[in-house]
Amino acid sequence: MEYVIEMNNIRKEFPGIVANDNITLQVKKGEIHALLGENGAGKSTLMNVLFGLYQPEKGEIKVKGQPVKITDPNVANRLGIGMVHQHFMLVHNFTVTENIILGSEPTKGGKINIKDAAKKVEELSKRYGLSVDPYAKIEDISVGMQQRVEILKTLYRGAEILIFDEPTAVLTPQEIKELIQIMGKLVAEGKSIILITHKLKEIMEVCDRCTVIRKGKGIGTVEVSETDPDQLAALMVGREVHFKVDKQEAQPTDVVLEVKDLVVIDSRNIPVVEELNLEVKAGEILGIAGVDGNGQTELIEGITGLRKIKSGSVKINGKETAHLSTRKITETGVGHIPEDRHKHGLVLDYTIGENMVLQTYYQKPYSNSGVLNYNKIYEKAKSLIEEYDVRTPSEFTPARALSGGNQQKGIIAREVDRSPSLLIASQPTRGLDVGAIEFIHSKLIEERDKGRAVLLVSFELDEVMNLSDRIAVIYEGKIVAIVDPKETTEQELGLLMAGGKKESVGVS
Amino acid sequence: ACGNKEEEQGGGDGASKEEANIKVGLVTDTGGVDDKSFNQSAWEGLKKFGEEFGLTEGEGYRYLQSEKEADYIPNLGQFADGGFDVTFAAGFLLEDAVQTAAEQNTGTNFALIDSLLANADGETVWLDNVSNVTFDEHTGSFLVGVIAAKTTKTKKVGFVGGVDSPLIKKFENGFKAGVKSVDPTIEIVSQYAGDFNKPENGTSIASTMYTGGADIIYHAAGGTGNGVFTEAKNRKANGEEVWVIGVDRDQHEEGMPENVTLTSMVKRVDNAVYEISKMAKDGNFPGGKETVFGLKEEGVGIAPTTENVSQEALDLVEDYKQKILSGEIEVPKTDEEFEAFEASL
Amino acid sequence: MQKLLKNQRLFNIVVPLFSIILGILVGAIIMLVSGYDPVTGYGALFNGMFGNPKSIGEMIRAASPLILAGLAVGFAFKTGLFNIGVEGQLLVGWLAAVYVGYALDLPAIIHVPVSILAAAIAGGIWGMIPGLLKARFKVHEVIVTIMMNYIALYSTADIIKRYLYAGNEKSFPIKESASLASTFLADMTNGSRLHWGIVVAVIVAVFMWFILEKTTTGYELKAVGYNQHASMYAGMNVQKNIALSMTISGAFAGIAGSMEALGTFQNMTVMSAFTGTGFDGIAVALLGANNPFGIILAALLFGGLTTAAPQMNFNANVPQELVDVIIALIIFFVAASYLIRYILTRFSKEGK
Amino acid sequence: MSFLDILSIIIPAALYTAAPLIFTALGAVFSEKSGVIGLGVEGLMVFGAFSGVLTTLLLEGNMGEITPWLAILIAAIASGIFSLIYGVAVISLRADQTVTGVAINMLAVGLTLFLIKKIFNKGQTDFVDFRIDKVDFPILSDIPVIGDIFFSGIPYTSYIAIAMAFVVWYIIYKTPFGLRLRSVGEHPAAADTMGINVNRTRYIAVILSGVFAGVGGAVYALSISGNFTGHTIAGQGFLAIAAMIFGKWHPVGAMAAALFFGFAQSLGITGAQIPFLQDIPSVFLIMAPYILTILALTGFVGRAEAPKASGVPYIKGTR
Ligand SMILES: Nc1ncnc2c1ncn2[C@@H]1O[C@H](COP(=O)(O)OP(=O)(O)OP(=O)(O)O)[C@@H](O)[C@H]1O
Ligand SMILES: Nc1ncnc2c1ncn2[C@@H]1O[C@H](COP(=O)(O)OP(=O)(O)OP(=O)(O)O)[C@@H](O)[C@H]1O
Ligand SMILES: [Mg+2]
Ligand SMILES: [Mg+2]
Repeated sequence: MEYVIEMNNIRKEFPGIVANDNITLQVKKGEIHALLGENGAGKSTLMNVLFGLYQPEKGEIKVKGQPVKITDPNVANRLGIGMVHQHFMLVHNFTVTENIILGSEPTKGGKINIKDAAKKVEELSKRYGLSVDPYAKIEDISVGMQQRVEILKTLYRGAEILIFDEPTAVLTPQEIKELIQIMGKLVAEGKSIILITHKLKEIMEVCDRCTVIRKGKGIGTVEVSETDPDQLAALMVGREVHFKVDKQEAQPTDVVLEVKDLVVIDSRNIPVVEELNLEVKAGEILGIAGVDGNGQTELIEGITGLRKIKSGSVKINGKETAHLSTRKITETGVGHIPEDRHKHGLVLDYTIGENMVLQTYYQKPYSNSGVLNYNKIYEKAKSLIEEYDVRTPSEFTPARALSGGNQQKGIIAREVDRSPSLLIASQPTRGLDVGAIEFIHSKLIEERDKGRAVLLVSFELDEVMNLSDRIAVIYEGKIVAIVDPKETTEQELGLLMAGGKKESVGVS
Repeated sequence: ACGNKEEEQGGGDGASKEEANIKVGLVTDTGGVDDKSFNQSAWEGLKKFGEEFGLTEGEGYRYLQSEKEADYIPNLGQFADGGFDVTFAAGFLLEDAVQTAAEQNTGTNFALIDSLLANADGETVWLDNVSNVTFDEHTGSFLVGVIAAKTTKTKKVGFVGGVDSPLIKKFENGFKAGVKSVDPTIEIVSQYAGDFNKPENGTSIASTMYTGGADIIYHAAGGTGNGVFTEAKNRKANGEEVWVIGVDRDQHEEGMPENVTLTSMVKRVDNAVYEISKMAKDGNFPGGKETVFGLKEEGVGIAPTTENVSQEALDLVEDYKQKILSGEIEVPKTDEEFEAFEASL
Repeated sequence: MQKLLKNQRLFNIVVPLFSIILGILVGAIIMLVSGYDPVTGYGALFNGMFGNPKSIGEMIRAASPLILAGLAVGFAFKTGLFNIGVEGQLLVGWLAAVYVGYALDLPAIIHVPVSILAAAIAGGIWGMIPGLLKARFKVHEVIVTIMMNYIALYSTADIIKRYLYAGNEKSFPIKESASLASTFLADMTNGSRLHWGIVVAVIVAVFMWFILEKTTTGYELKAVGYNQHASMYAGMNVQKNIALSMTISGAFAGIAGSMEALGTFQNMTVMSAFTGTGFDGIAVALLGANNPFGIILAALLFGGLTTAAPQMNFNANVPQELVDVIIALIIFFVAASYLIRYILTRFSKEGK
Repeated sequence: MSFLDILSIIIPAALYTAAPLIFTALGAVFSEKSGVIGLGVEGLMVFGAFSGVLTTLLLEGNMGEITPWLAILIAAIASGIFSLIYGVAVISLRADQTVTGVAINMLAVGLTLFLIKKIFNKGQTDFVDFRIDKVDFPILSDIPVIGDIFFSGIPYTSYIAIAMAFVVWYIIYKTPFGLRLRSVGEHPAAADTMGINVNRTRYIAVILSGVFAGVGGAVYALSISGNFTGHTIAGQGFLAIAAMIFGKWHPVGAMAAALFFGFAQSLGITGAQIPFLQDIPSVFLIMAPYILTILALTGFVGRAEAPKASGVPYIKGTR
């Protein structure tokens, strides 16, 4: 059998670390090939080698049987390799077309021929069912759309082999479904796809074969049809993983968070949370399910004081907090694991220790009449790092140097440790590997069992279904239904999230 | 300590010299000795003195350019420490520095050009080792004012000053008095650029004045005045008949090739430096007093290049010169004096 | 990791030292190429810096405002802001100190601090304006501070002319009681103009270190500089912190002005061009790695180089602009520390 | 003076003083659009003014009237080469751009003065004999009213500067090079994955900024100051940066802002002789351009966004 791509015995080092250690990856024509591994296992590195962004120290690459040297992305493009990066490589203030033609612009008399290019983009987009507006600006379109632009970029250059690096981490269930259809069309045309994902379900659903790497080393390649998620997870982590969260029945008591007729407007002055009502009780996890962009972000920002509230009331433990400052709200007993850990959760240039007191630095014992007590701060940090198993060289390491999963653990340690009566967790496991997810899930349940009210926002239906004691479905800024996870199905939820009303479901 | 050092060094140098046994120095302001104006003139005087009396440059006579205000005192001190007998300080900006340096180095003489010393209350003070050299800029300006009045066709002339200060006011009021003495109906516009180093402001001001009908501009504005020349040359190249009156040195060159320099009010800083140096050499250093260089001492006057000035005007200048020398006309320096002068016409 | 941390510290010292050496080397090459003798030139320069007590006194005197200007730039840098307006803040501080030093009648023990305080307030206000505009309207602080420099230049000149004019383009002098000048220090250094300002500068340096490294205010200021969103999330008042940072930075710059007012000059000249101290402050802050104590050392070096430059010209006839070139080169090499890192790692690798 | 008279003084003066600012601001636009902060343009202007004057002094004896034009070209090349020092530091050596900019400014002043002293043995050059003169534009200056205001007593360089703003706009927004330039300034990693050589693009941009700022400096020296001293370029580069930011990093916007500065400045100077402005203390007129700029930025211009990657050296593989 001839492989379209053969990466044999690839070794790639970074200062102090071997990111790829003798990894072999062979991709057949027309297949969807999964690449699986924990955070930091070396998946992106391997793909960057294939795409010419990094040069391997050792190993050979063959494309359609021919040995090649991929010295830069231009070479990769010429060989028909295209890559959709984990972190999008799009110029935010360019149009879709401009992003696609960048680097190989059609010209007429020295001037870019935008019209022709846009036409071509439109044709391509139609052919694969991508429906992208060639003249839209990137910053104005949704994340899902942006990803389609990334795909179009590779297709525009005639890619035969497409690399998708964690494409589904940022997508809504609906978008994921569409992406899978698109991948189907691409493969049907004879293209090959390498797919990186942490979601085993997706691998089972769409992939033909799967190569697993662990800590930079290749573990092996399996036929997806001959394996199951448990086996894959074990291969990847090197031990058994529990998917189903063990949890007792919730014992909800008093109402901790009460949101009444809340209206929040976004930066363009459009109401994105409209007359929203919500209650979370102590000892329960309320999951909010919804498609991205239905007001989840603004709801959380409104509750936590990061965004001005137009009208309505927010009560925490019976105390009105609607127009208080973020600090005052935090002090009433709110812990907040923010949606974007880099943007809100951490000061990346501070040490992990300094980040541990981001919410409490001004309080005793961390400071006394305005003077910081670093001994106490690092003492605390050290104990949190141990307790929450944050993998870091020391408490003096800059937060920037930690992997995403460990950064997230640090945030959770900080927020949970303050014993807030309300814990808000927004996308707490986005982009993390199964091991880290497992840990975070168990922590959330533990908090619930200690009698905290937990408000969970997630685009992962699995996560919401598994963790929540009640699920509130948000649609266009309103809670359209509250359902019991034990009595609902993904189909039903998906329908509600898409705005479909269901009479049998009561709105409280 | 200073005295000793001076003797040692002075003695050592004296042995190798045959002609004059003297060392003279010059501290410029931030302009430098080729500023086409004041500092340059002072340096020319010093060079003339040095060459005439067989001093070597760098040893017997030399200068130090100041980069910034804080350099004045160390630079003056540098010469004192180096055993120089007289150190010239070019310009009133060095007044405080000279006072401090002179008090610190009582064994050395300093000559401050263009200014007297004052104490905290603004009263004049005299130091025995400081000679104060001033010029009658107002009388020289009066004479170029006469030429301007005889030359203008539009009956309107302009004055551009660098910064609004008593010194520059002497130029302005002398000039205005000269113009008005010849023809009281001539209109005079004045403007200060606020800066000696902004040629583009000079250009803009001159442009405004010429467009407003003036055909002669007298500038006392250093580098800013170069902008006045630029504007005049541009206009002359386009066929307008406009003139500039230069200042401090004969600025004929600056007006070329369009030849826009009508005349210049020369201030012979070089003569003054030369004279004071000579007096010092002869043991008559005029310390502790003001030495004024006026028309009589040929300290001020009109430039030697007179090709653009009519004979009639030159004759009239000579008339007025005599009247000033004889005391018949007292040329105003300040705004008040000018007002009184104008009223008396 | 502990070793790496140590290495990092070491690097922070090695890089400036190496840069100074490289700067001096390139300066020597320039001298050679243009026909001067580097040995004589540097000899005269060195002599001008350390040759006698007076030159050392002058070096420290020149360093005092430079330290403060460097602290002003460094403080803003540390909190994520670029204060290019130190020059203007220094000018208004200078004027304020002269005014208070001239107009009030107080015993020296009060008069000096009050005059310095006035300078700090004036500079602080001048820094606060761009800070507020940035916080409130998101206006780029670089452009506003550049504009504020010019406004300071012209308005201080005008105010002196109007209200404080003593003739000959200068203001009235300050009263004896407000003066930082000291006959003791002057005598000790053979008649240099060394004054007590250096003590003020060192106190301010310690103050900056304390604020930034030891207080919750510093924690907030730096957090806001690094990540405004996270600061907001942590309940900090981002707008207040931006304005506060610029105010403190401006106050430092204002105090730099008071060094000139109460120390070196005892009055203020009607200025038509910038003093340059504010811009030199950027260089000083950089060479000192924005660290208060590094800034003191860097300012001493630059202060020494600039005061010795005329001496080099006088005694070795090398144009004093060479010193500006050397300073620029040193900054250049510090900024391009990657080069030094590269060279050093190469060396250490081959050494192994 | 009639209102039209006033206009025919102020507008030509504005065009005259704005030309160097426009050139330099355009240079800064190139640099910043590629993600390299343009703070060094002050020094590049100094170098341009220096080389322009030096060339003119050396060649004018033989070449006559065209010397200043030739000198501008040579200044462009010289500053382009000088800017490579900046380029190497900030692109290849990943130096802090702000600080290197400051260093370049100091280096340019020190080096040029050092050279002047070395070459002429004095602290400043002589005046050039042949300048870029103010001229009445043929034919157009004869149009009534408009001719006096817009086409009389203005050097050709002012028109060239304005035309150049549109050329630069075309290059940056309509050509492949421009698209690549902007992508490198906004998201260098994205550009890299599209096969664009980020560092090479930035080098080109920095050299272009040197070329334009060099022209700006030379135009200033050869049309306004006429010689070169340590004070010839004193802050014009910073004003050009201000114009660029004011113009929201857009070439035509930068040009408009530079013209606005020129206008405010000439209003400040001419104001002293305009009847209804005469009573305002001149210091307010002199400060007007700076105050107006701050007000404009605060009030009605709206927020400008710098290119996203501005100031960040590009190192492959980081994000
Ligand atoms: N540019 C780089 N410089 C240094 N080390 C790097 C670099 N990029 C990656 N690494 C290291 O290489 C290892 C592999 O990283 P890589 O990004 O390939 O992981 P990954 O498998 O894609 O992880 P994730 O699932 O989080 O995306 C990491 O441990 C990291 O420390
Ligand atoms: N340029 C780099 N230099 C050093 N380490 C790097 C670099 N880039 C990435 N890393 C390291 O690679 C590891 C994994 O990186 P990565 O950011 O992919 O993790 P992640 O868990 O996927 O986080 P994210 O949520 O940001 O995707 C981390 O240890 C990170 O510190
Ligand atoms: Mg990855
Ligand atoms: Mg990741």
